[in-house]
Amino acid sequence: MGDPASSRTGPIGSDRAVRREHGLPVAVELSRRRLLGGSLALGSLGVLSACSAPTAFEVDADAPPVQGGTLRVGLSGGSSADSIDAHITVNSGDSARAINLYEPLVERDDEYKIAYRLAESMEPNDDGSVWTLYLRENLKFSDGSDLTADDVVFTFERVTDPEDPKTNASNLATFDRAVAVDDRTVEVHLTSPNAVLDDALAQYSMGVVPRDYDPENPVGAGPFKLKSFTAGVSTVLERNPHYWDTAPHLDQVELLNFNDTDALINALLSSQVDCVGQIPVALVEVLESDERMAVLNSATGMWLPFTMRVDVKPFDDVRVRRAFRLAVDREQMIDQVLSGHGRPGNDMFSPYDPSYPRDFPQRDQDVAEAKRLLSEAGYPDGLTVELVTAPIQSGVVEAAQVFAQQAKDVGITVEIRRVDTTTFFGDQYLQWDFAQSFWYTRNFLPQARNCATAEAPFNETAWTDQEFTDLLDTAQAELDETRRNDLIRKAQQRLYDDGGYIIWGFANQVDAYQRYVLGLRENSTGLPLSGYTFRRVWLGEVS
Amino acid sequence: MVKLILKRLLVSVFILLAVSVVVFAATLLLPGDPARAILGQQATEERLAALRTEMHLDRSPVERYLLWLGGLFVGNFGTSTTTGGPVAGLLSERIGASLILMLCAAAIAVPVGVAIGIYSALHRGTRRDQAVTWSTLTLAALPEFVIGIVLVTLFATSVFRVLPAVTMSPPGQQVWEIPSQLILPTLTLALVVIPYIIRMMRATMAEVMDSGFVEMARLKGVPERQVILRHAFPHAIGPVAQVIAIQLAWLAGGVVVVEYLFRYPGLGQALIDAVAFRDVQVVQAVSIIIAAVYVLVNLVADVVGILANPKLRSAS
Amino acid sequence: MSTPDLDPEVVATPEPGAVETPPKESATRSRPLPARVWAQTQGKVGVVLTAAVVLVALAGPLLAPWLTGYSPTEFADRPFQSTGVFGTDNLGRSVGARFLAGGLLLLAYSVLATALGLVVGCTIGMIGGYAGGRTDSVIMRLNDIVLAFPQLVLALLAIVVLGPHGWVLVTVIGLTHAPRIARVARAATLGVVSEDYIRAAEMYAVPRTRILAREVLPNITGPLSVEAGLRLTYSIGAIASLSFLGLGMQPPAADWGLMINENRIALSVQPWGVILPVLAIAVLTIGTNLLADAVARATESTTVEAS
Amino acid sequence: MSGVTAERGWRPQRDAALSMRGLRVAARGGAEILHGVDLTLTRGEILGLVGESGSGKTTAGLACLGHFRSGLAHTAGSVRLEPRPASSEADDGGEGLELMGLPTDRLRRLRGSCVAYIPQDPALSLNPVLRVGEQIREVLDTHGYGESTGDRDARVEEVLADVGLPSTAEYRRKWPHQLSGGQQQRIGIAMAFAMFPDVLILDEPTTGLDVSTQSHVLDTIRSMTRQHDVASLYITHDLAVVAELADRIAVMLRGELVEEGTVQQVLQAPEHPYTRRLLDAVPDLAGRKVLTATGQLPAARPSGSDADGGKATGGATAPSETGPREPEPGREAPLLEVKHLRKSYGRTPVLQDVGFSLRTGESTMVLGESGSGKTTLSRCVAGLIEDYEGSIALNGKELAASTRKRSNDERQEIQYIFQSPFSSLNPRRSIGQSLSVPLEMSGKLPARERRGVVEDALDSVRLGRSFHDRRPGDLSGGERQRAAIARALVNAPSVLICDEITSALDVSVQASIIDLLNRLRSERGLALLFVTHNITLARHVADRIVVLNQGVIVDSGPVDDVLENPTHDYTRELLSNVPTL
Repeated sequence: MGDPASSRTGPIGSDRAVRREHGLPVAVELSRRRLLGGSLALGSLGVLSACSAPTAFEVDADAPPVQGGTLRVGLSGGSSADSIDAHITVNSGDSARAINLYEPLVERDDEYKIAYRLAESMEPNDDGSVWTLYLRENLKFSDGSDLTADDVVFTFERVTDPEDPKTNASNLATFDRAVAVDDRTVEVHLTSPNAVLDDALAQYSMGVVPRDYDPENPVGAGPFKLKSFTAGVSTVLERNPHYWDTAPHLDQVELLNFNDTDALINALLSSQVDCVGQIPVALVEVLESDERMAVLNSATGMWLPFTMRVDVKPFDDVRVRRAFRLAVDREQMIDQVLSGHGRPGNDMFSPYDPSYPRDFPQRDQDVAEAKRLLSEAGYPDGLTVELVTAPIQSGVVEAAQVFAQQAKDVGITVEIRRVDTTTFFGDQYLQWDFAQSFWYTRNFLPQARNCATAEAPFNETAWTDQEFTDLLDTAQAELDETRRNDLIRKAQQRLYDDGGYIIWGFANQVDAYQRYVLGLRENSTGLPLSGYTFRRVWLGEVS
Repeated sequence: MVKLILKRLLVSVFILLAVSVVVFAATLLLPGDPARAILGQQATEERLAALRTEMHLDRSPVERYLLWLGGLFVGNFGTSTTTGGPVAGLLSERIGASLILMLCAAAIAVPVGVAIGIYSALHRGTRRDQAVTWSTLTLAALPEFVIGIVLVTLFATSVFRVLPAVTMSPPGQQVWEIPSQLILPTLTLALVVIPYIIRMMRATMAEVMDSGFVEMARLKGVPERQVILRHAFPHAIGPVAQVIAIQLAWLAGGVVVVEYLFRYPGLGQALIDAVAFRDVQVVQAVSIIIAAVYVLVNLVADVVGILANPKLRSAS
Repeated sequence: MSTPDLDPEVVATPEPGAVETPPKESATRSRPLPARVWAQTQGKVGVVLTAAVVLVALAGPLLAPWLTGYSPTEFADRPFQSTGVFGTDNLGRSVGARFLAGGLLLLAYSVLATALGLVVGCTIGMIGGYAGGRTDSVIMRLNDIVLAFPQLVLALLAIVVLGPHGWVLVTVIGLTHAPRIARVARAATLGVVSEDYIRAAEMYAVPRTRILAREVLPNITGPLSVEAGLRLTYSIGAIASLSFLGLGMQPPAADWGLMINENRIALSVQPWGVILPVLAIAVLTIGTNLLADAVARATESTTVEAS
Repeated sequence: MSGVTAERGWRPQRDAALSMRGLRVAARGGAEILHGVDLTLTRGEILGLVGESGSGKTTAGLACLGHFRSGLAHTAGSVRLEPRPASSEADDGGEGLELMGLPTDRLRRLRGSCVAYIPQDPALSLNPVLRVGEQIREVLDTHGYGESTGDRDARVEEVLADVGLPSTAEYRRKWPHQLSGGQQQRIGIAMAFAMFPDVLILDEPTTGLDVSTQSHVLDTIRSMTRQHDVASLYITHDLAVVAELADRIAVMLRGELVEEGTVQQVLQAPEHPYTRRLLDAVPDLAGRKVLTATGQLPAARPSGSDADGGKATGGATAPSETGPREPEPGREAPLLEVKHLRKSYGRTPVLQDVGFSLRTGESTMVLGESGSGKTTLSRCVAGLIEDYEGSIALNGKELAASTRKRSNDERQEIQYIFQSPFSSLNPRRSIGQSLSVPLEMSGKLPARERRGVVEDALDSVRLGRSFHDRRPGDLSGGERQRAAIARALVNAPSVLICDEITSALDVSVQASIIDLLNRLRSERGLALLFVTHNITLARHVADRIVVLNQGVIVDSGPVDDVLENPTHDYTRELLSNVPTL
């Protein structure tokens, strides 16, 4: 991961820096479970709209997309540090801007597979130390100028600038240099082999920018271009006439910032916005009961773990860690914290990674075993721990409360200490003995690099197992997928048995929109509103 | 009179200075390093040191206070720990938005409160007066968020969906350019303030109507209308102006909850956000600004009181 | 007493100058304050409303599991369902149980804050009013400084520095009440200090503390009890407001203000989680306010009599 | 009593301007305030309506304007405005105009024009935020005086001149608070006369004014009423004032008219016992009568200071029997000696080089009008004012300024009684508690014995032991003042300072208190410092008199010397202005 980009001044404290690091999707095939859940959700939506009594309006969802109109999007979060820089994406709003203003070479599609965008194809050499990228024909920036291999080279150099590394620099730690072979061909040379470079490129903070890029007057190759921007308040985008792919349906997109979920929902209910990203899962029924509204419920790989530091008492004893993991009733967590909108976890991250170990036995609450382990560890009468929590993501504080309640059964008294996010990510971040965290969808290798090695920037559990790190290194250089997955699985076993994370589940991404908004699809990246791909959205005819 | 006003002005200045000391002292009590809070976990020592120097964190508390105070005078409120940008820029538009809200609320509350108060005082003991008394007692008891939630439920989300429940400022527009979204916050604030004005107006007016000179005016044969307008009302102005001032000053604090409830992009909202993120510089700035408004409004009220009283006015 | 012809008390007991008539039994002995409060409609309604909510707040925590079948922290169902009498809250706990358990802390903190404010405010107000001169102006200027902050802003400042702990809430709300109470106590003391019985006590060299305690304090209980009622109302409002802002009571505490904060998001589908606590807070504050008003009216009549 | 009065006294009834018949007024609670009052006001004549507080005289006076204060309501009887050829407003077919039940608007037009009112307290009755000229003009504007604004301005000037005030524009632009009490009251009079009313109601217009100011105001009233042939009702508690001003007197007692007649009839041959009692209670500058309110024990006046002393007989408490001392001026060392006393508030000197002495058993009256510094003087002696210059010595030993720094014994020796009995007792404590404070502080008696001493003191002021557990709120003003006196007695002092202790009381109560003080003096050999503004009390209470004017002693000596041969102009003027029966 190298030097993370947090040295830039600006983002909302260090929590923004953390979020930036977390929001990196990595390839995984679409799980069967998710497909099933997705179609169920779609089905129920259809039933709802079919059954609902004559409403104020009807929308013909099957009609061909309508051109024109302005989509008003409500976003939570945002501050005066909001950015329109292609390569500095801190919060959700920054991602939304980057995704729509700029175009990457490859991206993660709805099913979390690699999809080619500006690149037509890419391939590694035999040992994975040089990758060759081929661009599409006739690419243009939003100002009408041509997009060539030189621009791609500039983009690589800008992102990995050692003086000022950008958000995605940590994923390109092995980047050595990029060479424009011709107008449409670029060679990327790496310092060590990387079999999964395509994952590092499929990031929204990897949009290609022109050589004379000026973040103050941003020019990109995305479906929209910037019309106006007020940090922390609003952003207006308009259609990019030079977009290489199918032209977007919408004339304009307004991104409006709300600092409070409540306000966000009220804005939606009072039709001040057309769609909102990331609503609290508890509100799904509220919104579904409103015949004007529809809910987009996407399964993702986002996780909200409890973090136990494996190097301090009482968590330095693996029996205590196991007891804590067995104290959690995962189904109940999903029910109470996520209102059922999620999938249980098995103390393992990266569910979309092809290597995800589905055959590990599913852990569940086992009071007797947990008590036995605690007793063995020297706590026959249970123990009292302090759990530090903060509203770092919706559901986190709630999860702490539910856990405190469940842990009682095992004889663990959890004292909840709620702090504000700045304090949480302040001087003591990574020092909390027992706390919480959240991460978006990503694959196992980059995830582990971020949080589970001695060099990892966010090693919340103080996990510094050398054998584990060696396994990661070997796997990263292994081009053969089967052998790579075998190596990964060994690493996973270490984490599963002895790790400091309690990963109780993966939360769905739930968005809501007015039913006349069409073209939003379920998306597994963890980013709201179909991964912010507004190029596919149109406003249906209301009759 | 000028002397009196000057004296009052000096007192206000003194109070504001004292307030600034209190507010500044709050920072000193805080654990943690603002520079690190701004730069984040991964900041290098060099950058931290540079920022500390820039923020005068390496100076003594007294020096820091004086530098901070000096900054206030030129509109430099320090650096926000959450955004890393200047606090003044963060707040400048919000001050206007909050003022608009307060002024709207005052513009409704003052005439309505005064009118109902007078009406009630002139109809003392009647059923209508009692109705007024009971409603003011009830309304005055309710915390502002209770009133706000009831209004939102009634007019925005559940019963009638006629008014926006939250405030938005679409690109290029200021909040007040969309008057409909000012209605509910204004109404909430006004409803909180009105009962106090009514009660004070009623009590003062009732007292004045019982006074010797009002009786004398009646016994002189002065028509009732003139008794009220010429003899009674000018007397009620002084005390009521004080109460109105206190209430308007209260608005400076009351906007906090109301702005939070309606997500109105004002100072109060900024304050709550800053508290949630522990952004001390912003909390300091907003506290100072609100306190200044508070002190200023009280000063104006006292000056009005002095001007309304010929005894004080003619005092040399 | 400038127009004694009007005062019915005086009319009823004229002074004919016949000093030798046997001392008459008092016809004007005033009824005790509670009776005079109860005699008013405001007083009755206030007492009933306040008592109802206080009863719920005090007995609720004990009765909650028995009445609703759930403990306040137990999970009854998924969030915002209609399980049980009043459904579930944002974590799927019983709204009824949490409502019953949610008043105690609010009430206790408010009473403590008011008591703190009264003790501190009353002490400095009385000292200021009685000592006069420089002591008074110093005290009043200090007062003005605290008064220059809206209460909530000062509370927020304290919470930023010290964190949202119970003692911080009680202390900061209590101390921000103090100057306001001090003003009232001072004004009332000034009214009393000019009375000759204070001079008489001075003349007999009664220690000053005893003058304050015996001569002044009993004579300002009227305005003070009114102020206590008002301040209690405002304490409840302030603490509930802070909880509503998420800066007061902290999860997983069952608390009305916090309940509103947690559940208002689902106002339209599961309104009980908001309506119950809003109602309880409204009824409680209306009750205490009516009570304060009734006490004000009751003491006004005695002040007139005693002046 | 001029000849004019006698002539007008029997004017024919047809000149009546206002007649009140069987007027009953009740409080809304039910208690009746006026029980059927009959009054007739005759043109050119002043009717003095006399009564003590609570008698309902103000209520009757306001009824003449058809006005009842809030809480009061007219229940029966009539008030008629009799017709007058010259008056257009009241002209109602020669039948007169019944005020009771008249529509508000018509009443309003009568008020200020036909019937005018002069209130008790000018400071409260003038609107402080209106200039005085405007307040007079308002009457004219309201009733449409004259043809033009010029007429009205002219009338304002005229009426100001009539009441003896400057009629300059500058004066008219003054605020009420810039005028003295006497000037304020004259503005009130000017307002009343502005519209040439037929009937004038004066509600104690001189209460609260100094004697000399009172005298000037009374002169104004007298001349204005005569000049304009107005029927006046003069409401007062002060018989002496009525004697000087009125043509006829009506006496009210508890809402009933008990006696009415010409001044001579009522003052010289009172018929009703209450009237007689009232008259007996009025202090007399000549000191020829013995002050007694109820025909009880006559006051005992200490002998040896005054030629009339011999008349003070007929009591078991004759001074010769109980008085252990016969003060011999000049020989005995003074009990209390005040020398070169100076005190100022800010830059305003209040006392300038004041000195006098008081001997054991002697009574000295400190006489002064408001602002003379008499209360400051008495408080300095009592130790209630800490920063004076000069010395105050008790038994030759100089006292500390503050009572707190004086010794226990010194504190007990000097006792101070406050002016207002309504303020000097803590309403929240029982009489017994209040009275035992001095004992508590002197610490000489064990707690259980205190009650006995307090009860004895209550007995000696004739309140009785049953008052021990009662609270001040249950007591009348006179009773409270007795309790306050009892408090001063519990520690058996040698000097009693009485600061205006009767000024808040009705005359009859005043008489009984004076009587009590005199008895106590003779029983206990108390020295008395009697501070008052009321010179007529001099011969009733004092052996010596000290006249204080603006902080300076202008006259002092034995009472008779000073009263008969005043050396200073101020004393002379004071004496000449005192109204007497």
